Amino acid sequence: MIAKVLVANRGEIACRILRACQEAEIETVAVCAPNDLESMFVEMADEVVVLRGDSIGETYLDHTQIIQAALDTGAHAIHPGFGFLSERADVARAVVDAGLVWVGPRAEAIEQMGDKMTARQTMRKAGVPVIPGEEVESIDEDQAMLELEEASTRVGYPLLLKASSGGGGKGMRAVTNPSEFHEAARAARREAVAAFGDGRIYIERLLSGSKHVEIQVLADSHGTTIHLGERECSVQRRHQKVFEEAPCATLTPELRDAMGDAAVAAAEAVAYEGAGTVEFLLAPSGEFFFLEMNTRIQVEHPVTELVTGVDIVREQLRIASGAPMSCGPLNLRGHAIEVRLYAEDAANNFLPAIGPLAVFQPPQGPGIRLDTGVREGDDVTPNYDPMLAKLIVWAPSRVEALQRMRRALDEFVILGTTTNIRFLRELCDVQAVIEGTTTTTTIDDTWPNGWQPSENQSIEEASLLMAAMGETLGLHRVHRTGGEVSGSTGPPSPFATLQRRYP
Amino acid sequence: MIAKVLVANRGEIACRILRACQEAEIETVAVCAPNDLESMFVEMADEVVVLRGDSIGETYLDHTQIIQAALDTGAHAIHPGFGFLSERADVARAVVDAGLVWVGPRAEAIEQMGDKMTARQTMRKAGVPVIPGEEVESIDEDQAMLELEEASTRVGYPLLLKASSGGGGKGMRAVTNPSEFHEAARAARREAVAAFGDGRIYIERLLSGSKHVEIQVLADSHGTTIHLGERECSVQRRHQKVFEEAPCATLTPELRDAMGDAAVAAAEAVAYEGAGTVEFLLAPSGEFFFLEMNTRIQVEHPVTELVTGVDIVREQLRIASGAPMSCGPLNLRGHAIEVRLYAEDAANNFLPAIGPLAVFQPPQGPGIRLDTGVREGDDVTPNYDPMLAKLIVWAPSRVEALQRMRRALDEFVILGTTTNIRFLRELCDVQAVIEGTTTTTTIDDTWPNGWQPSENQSIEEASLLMAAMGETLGLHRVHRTGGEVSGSTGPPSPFATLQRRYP
Amino acid sequence: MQHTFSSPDGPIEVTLGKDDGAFALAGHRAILIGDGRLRVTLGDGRIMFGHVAKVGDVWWVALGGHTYRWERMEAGASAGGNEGGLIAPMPGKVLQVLVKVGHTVEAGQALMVLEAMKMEHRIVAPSDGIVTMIHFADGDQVEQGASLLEIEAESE
Amino acid sequence: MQHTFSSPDGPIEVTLGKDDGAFALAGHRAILIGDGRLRVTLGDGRIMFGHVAKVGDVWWVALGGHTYRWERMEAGASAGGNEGGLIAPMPGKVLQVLVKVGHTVEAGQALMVLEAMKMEHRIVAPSDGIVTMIHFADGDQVEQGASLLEIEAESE
Repeated sequence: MIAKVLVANRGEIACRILRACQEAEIETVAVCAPNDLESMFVEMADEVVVLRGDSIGETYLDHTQIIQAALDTGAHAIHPGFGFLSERADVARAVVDAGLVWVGPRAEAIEQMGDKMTARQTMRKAGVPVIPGEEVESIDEDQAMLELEEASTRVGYPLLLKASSGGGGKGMRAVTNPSEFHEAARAARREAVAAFGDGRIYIERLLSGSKHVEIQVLADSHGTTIHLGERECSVQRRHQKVFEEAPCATLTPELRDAMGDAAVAAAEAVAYEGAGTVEFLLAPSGEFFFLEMNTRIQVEHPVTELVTGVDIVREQLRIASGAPMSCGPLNLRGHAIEVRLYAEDAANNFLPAIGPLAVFQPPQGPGIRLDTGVREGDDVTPNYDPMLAKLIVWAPSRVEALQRMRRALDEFVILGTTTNIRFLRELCDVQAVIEGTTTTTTIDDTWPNGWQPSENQSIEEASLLMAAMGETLGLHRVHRTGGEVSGSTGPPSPFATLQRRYP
Repeated sequence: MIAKVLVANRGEIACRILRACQEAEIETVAVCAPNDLESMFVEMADEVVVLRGDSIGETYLDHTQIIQAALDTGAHAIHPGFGFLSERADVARAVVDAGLVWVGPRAEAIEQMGDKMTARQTMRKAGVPVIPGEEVESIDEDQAMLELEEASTRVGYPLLLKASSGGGGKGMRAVTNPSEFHEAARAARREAVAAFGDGRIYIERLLSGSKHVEIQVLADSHGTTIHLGERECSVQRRHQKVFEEAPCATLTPELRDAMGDAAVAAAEAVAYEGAGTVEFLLAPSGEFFFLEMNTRIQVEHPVTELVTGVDIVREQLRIASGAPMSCGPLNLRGHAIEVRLYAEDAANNFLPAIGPLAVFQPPQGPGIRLDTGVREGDDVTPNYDPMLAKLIVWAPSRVEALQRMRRALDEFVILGTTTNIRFLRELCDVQAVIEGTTTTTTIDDTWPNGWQPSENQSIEEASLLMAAMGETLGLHRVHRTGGEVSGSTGPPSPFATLQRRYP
Repeated sequence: MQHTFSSPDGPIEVTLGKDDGAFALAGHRAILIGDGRLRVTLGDGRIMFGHVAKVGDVWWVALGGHTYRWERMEAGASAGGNEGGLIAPMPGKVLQVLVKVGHTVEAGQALMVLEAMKMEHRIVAPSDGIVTMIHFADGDQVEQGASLLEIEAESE
Repeated sequence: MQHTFSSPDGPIEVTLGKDDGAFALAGHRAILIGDGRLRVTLGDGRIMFGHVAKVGDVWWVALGGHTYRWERMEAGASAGGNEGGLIAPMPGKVLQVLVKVGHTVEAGQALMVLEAMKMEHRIVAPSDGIVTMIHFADGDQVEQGASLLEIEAESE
């Protein structure tokens, strides 16, 4: 039995896990960096250990200090959340070696999935499709070209030529037609040799117009491995997901079964235990290919929770304690959408923003869930990730979920820090989002020159009226500050008394 | 098509309906009494009509004024919410006569269910069980006694003797054993004659230890009538529900089918259209009896929405516009609990309380829904119902839902007005609530001498420390007030200009 | 830093101490961390976070799922002249006066029925005693805070 | 009741009017209804509710799903000396300076790469011009608000 859990994370995911523990009647320990002492997640824990150190490396990434904190406070288990230590096999091993439970898969499973080439091979063996690709190592020009042409027919078109030791686009060539292959391959090799002194070329199928579709899996120590359906997370900016939904609008039940089976096979191939996510690229052809497996809870897990009715974090705790999972058969219902609210200036190249949350008023009402680690009065600092909150909606249908998301974003008021709320709101009106035909390039395709908010002259004028009224009426809404501990009415008495005078 | 709806209500249910309209892309009109102009629901509507008058009778109950407001603003339909005009057949008829749509059942259905004796007869005819009972009208003492004894054997024991023209408990006698019947009946008749000059006695089966179980029904104009399962609302104080859940913890699927079929039969018997609730008493024997039908949306509808995945208010709008309902087959999932937060002093005979909501911080996170019509800074006044909010949780199982409700209530902070939060929190620890064996007398049985909060000396002492610190540090948290419109920097210019100076 | 708060049992005098930067009382410690938010370390070591807000003369405190209401009294003031007086808790109408002057009443006995917010509320005797004054009759409107009737404790 | 706010296009002077108890501007009217909450009647008759909050010299305004940021300027002040200056939007580290003094740049061209919050951010030219000053080099730490480099518009 796990009676006490240390949460080795911060912000909204720490709050999420702490609430799950509280509901499960498990005691909690939070760890925090000195600059996080006033953060919301700290208030939710039964105990707090303040980590020594200034940087993230010295605090949230210092597993030695964190394991010691767990031992000192008598915690039985460590939940790593996501990011930070969550995919560190060495840490998972150190936790277990210290006699504690790691709320996550075994270190070996993390390792097998963490190395991308190993993972690719493991998946191939398990019969899970990977993106077709081959490396050609020959140095001799003619020999290399021969091998490249042979490989290209096996990989299929369109394809991508990449310098094996490359990066930054150098040596990369997209080829859509076999007739262009020869010239493109020669050019790619030339560039690769010039840039890296290494002519090795990797040929990979080019999957343009693909969707990012991932399958949530759960596996317990009693031999049960299930999947909880898919999430679509195609809408990305610089590989950063911003809009996630479940189910995928275009997935057929047959394809869901096939991808679900593949994900379960992937998990079973590494004897997975706990919650994990198998990410796939879903090509327009309906073919899907393994990308990677995330061996932890994921940011976008709430959309799966809302459509399946499974409390994934609670199941993680159950599985870690050795109990069987409590989920019944997959029962998908309705549609869920999550957007990630960032403190960032979407109109200015999505530059992170900082400032006080002078007003932070989330929307309310049916079908809305907010996972956040901040509250009105907090300061957004540059110390950590600028994600303020995840706003998640559920509705009986996709159309209604999108309508609800629009309503929720319109209700959300944040003042004092620039956020991407308006960007998210206008994203809900993009044709591909409305139709469910989003791909990994939807944001770039929609706003090739960067996003700018739609203009509304009346509302802008009225906002000037409001600002001027604020100034005229002196509506200096107090930006709340912590205040000083020192008293203002003379030095306090050293004798503290509580005296009840009853008549 | 309904493109614009007037919401003839206030508070949280007005907010609920206005949000549903907004999501459905329907324009909205709110009506409000002058003292409600700053209430939250007013802010949610596209247009507001301020009703003339001071009392509720002159404003929210003045259907002539409200229908005129709908005509003046070009609204196509009126949604009455619950309470106020919602079960007034004459108003439903007047709305339709004015060429508007009434979002609710036809006036005839309201009438047939509104008169309790008519409803009882209609239900009997439809084969829906009603509480067994008979009236004995004979004046002659011996004849009456004979008929009473005969009736008693048909009604069954335990039974209740009531003066037909009585009230306030006069002439009422509970009889558990046939041997006691004769004397009790004579006494009841004596009291009835003495008190009301009318010796008619009504014999009804006494259903002690019963649960209040109600079935949500939906019927559209295309001939489809379905039920959405049950809600249990046994936990009541003075016939006021405070804790509602779905499903009922002790209902078998067979009984659910039987009660659901009875509820659908009840609705079909009056050619019902829209959302309605058929209330039953469920006796410990497993027998159930029709109590009444509420011909409107109900306060506790969210628990059904959470377990069935149906947006009942959205379906009301669909049905009113003549469209078929959009729900598929009944798919019950997990467990939902609602508690009603009142501004009241639970420790002092549940006396309503008033005051400012100096702090109003609802809980957040997974599985929580808050339906409210107030926000921080609002004043709770004695003008309207003291219900502040409905807090609703959903979780995969009943045990987890109760755990989540405890967590949510612990997170909820309201300062400035006395509320029943602590009472609700301690209610979650009552054995009958934990076991799901609540009945309509659970609150009285648990706290026969009234509820008092559990004491906790440490926390009480610490609260004195905190109050004293507040005083010492001058933490005069501003109770926000509306402020005056008058400017502070001299008389304003009559010329309003907006001038942009570009360099 | 001495403050007096009223309680149903009489005034409570509080003298705050200071302990390593925190305020202290009866073994508990607290520091201010935000707008009306405090971190409290109870005498048994448990850490809790609570809220305070002042409305009029009353400090409202939320801590550990409990809410307290502490009315500040001027230091040294008596508990006030309300002993035995029964105060209207909210504006409303007197529906029924159930006792007469001179009646002996028991603690918990209903004295008056008020109607407010469309509900009936019973005003009950806080202790055994004799009714000495009744300030309102059936049908009267009462303001919040009005003294409704007075009870004198029987000689002890 | 004249106020000046800065905007990317230059200062905006606002003179409030008063209309039947409400403040008015450009056909729109507004009244204060709560703590930083205002009821706005747009020129076309639509009613909206919005929020304002002041942080430093900036008025933040939320209305109709849009958020605006209006920095208050002393009345009559010029737009400030920042024309052509590029300001660090947040504390961070200069990863790479992509231009040199004397370079001709086009609007939108990347000038510098900053690292902040574990992400890279490009500082781009707001207009065509010539780089006249560069205040930091690769690897330098910069404070929020620091002037990074300066661009002079080409003669028009």
